[in-house]
Amino acid sequence: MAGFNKVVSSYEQAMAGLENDMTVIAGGFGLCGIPEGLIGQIKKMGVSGLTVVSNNCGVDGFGLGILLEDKQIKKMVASYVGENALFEKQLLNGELEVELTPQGTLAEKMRAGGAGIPAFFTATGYGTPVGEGKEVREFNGRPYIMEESITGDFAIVKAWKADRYGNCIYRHTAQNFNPMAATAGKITVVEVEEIVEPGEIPPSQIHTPGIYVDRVIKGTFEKRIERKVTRSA
Amino acid sequence: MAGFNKVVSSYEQAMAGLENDMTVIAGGFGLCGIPEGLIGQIKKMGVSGLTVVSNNCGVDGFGLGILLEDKQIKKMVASYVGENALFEKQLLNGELEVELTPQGTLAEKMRAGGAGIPAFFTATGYGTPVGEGKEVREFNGRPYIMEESITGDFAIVKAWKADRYGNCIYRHTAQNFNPMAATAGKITVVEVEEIVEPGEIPPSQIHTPGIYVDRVIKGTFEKRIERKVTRSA
Amino acid sequence: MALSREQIAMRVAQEFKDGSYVNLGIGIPTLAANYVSDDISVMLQSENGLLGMGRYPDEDEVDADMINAGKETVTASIGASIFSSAESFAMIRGGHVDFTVLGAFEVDQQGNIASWMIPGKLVKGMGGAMDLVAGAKNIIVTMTHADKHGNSKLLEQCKLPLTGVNCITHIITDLALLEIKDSAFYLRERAPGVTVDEIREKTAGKLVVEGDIPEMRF
Amino acid sequence: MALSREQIAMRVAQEFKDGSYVNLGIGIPTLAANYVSDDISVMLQSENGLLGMGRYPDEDEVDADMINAGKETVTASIGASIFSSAESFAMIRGGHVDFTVLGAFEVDQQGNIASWMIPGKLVKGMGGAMDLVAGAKNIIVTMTHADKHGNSKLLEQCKLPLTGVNCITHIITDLALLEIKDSAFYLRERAPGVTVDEIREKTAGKLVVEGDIPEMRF
Repeated sequence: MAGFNKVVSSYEQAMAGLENDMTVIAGGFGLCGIPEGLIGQIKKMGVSGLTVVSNNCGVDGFGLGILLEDKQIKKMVASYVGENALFEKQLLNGELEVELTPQGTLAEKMRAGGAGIPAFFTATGYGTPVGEGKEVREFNGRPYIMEESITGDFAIVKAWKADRYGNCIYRHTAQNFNPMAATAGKITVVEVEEIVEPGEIPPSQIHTPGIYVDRVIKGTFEKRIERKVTRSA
Repeated sequence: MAGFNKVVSSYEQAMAGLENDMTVIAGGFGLCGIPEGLIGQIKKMGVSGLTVVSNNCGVDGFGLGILLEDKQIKKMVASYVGENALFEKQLLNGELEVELTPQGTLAEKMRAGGAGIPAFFTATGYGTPVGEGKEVREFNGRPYIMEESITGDFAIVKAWKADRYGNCIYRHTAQNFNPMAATAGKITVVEVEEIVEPGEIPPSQIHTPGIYVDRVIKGTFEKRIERKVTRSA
Repeated sequence: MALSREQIAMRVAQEFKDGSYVNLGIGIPTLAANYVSDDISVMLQSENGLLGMGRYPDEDEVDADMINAGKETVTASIGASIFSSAESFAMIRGGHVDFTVLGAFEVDQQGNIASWMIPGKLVKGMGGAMDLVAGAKNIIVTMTHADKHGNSKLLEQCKLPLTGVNCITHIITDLALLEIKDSAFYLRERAPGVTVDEIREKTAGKLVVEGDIPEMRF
Repeated sequence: MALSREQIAMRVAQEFKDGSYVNLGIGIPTLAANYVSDDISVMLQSENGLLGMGRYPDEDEVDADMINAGKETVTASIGASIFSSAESFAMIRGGHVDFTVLGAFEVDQQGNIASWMIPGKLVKGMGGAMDLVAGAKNIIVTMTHADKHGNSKLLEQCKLPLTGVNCITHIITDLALLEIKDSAFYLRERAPGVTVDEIREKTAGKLVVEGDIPEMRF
């Protein structure tokens, strides 16, 4: 099954084809479940003018936050960006554009993008600044707004394990936005902790079927914790 | 966790509250992954005027087909109904109404119903009899039709295993429409082969989280095979 | 006397029913988990994809892949399920979560809520709040009755940009428990020692007081 | 000489590229799986929720929970994934399946296809066909070039109710391989021994014949 071997051996190969002004959809919630090495490669490549779609924009010096250092991000689509001083600075300076999107709407926009659904209706955001300028329609007497789906030139995803066909599973809450991101990239790159043999993940337990995945790379992860809280604390 | 114990011990309890003229969403694809005992209970209850939403309507004498025998179904929403002589007869007699819905649209209508999305756009069915009378809108130069979601008074679901909190997993291709059906019922009843202890199914492998499930019953299954084909054949 | 944060959380917890699925926002709402009666069970939903959120981990249980929506390390309780953000918000948007508890800047007598944006101040984002207020069956707002300048946060009409419309049914403040219906705040309970007059004075929106208003019991 | 069903399937299989995800309809399309070159691999998608459909089972492998979209018992190949119908059609609708092969009653020069409904006859349903033709990247129709009365099935405009519009790019009949573009059928290959004249005679829609038309090779 040579044609289905999606494993690449270098980050250069993993992100080959990424160009200025492209849209990148990234999995992750805060610093949990983020494709650390792929983000590092984007920084190394120095591409700029990026539109990045991700729930958050990392923190200063880690995660997507490192792409702010050289002003590689033109526009951020996210639900919460409050963890990042550099982000605030660039936003206030007008160097960075942000499109705040409710978290559930963001997840659904990615899913819809991957599933060939160009738009859907949701009550979320109706009557708020999020609903401004969007079409309103009533169903069963309740008003909803129309939201359009999102697709990206690239999707960068962090999974726990994948086989060479691209079948992925995620670990614990590091799943978050990754499965939807995986469906929504023209080119989907998955960075994993471990590459396993096909068949090792039982077919019904695969979270992301390989059909969505173009490239798989084994990474190493720092897995920084944003807020370590323990029972004794 | 008494409040989360969803296990009931009789089919009467499992389907309590089902009344004439209600809408029932049923999982299953052909005869694969169907809640045999719950269907039997509906027959036994004798309720009529039902709208049944399911990919198929069983076969003569098995699956949802048995609900035709006493004319309990008023309307069937399905993608394919070609396996059933009694269905054809009632349809031609005008005793039964059918709303043919493309399979993927049907799956998405159930998912959307459970997910609080009242409508979505799809290219499926545009320019065909399915698209007639539906709103058409262009996105990126391609025409799409608007489809509305489906919810039911009851959803009847067949899972492989569930714990008493209602967390379910499905076996092989008996998954099919069951996960979406499970989300779309005001009352969702799951018939399973085995009830396991909470925690036995690893959290990330649960297909249907218990929040969608109201009642769980252990059933016995005939699992009739529609088209047995073997390698030697 | 005005309730402490802990007392507000205690009163919130009394609202939960056995078998409730509950999403708790950051701050006072999160504290409510500590005061759930031993007689009942609730299951906590964390919108990053966890149903059945457990206690904080011991030091040796800390796992970067196991966090809650506040990005804190956490554990899963027995019988928990873990899923994607799309599935998590399908649950929320689809009305499967029984109670959502969250803080607010303002609530008005239409049940509108403003909780995420103060014009002129830096906006950090709404996170999942707009989805939660659009989707949950019962939404309880916890906040102080008035701001530190004494201005009421229970208004005839919210002044700040909204998080959601016609969605709030209950408010538990440091002074009172109120229900919103028919475009008014219905006073249901007073904090121990707080008078109806004080509540009336600090409620800018339309307040309805029917009969004797009991004190909260803890 | 007109191709047999097996030969049509063989010619279909030549279209697949190494690493293709393919959905095969019932009938001749399903046969194509038997003729995939040993040099390449394709993965079969079955729309009831199986990616990586394998061979039919041995007698002792038969499992009622393991079927394909034709409701036949089947196996999963190594590396297969199994998922819900919603996920399956997310793949299909979202354009992730590389090839869909299906039969038809009629195809027209606009790429419209009619394959599910004959007015006056009992309608069994479209199953997943409308989703497949709306979603796949490359759609190959297999059918006889003309019906048993000799009437062409390649039309200027479909007469029967449609399954999808502007979606068919390739047709492989018992007589020819044709590509649809610019509102015409472009003749690309002839079945061995079949003349361009015979194909022209049996093609009601606009046929474009550019240069020498090679015979199919098997």
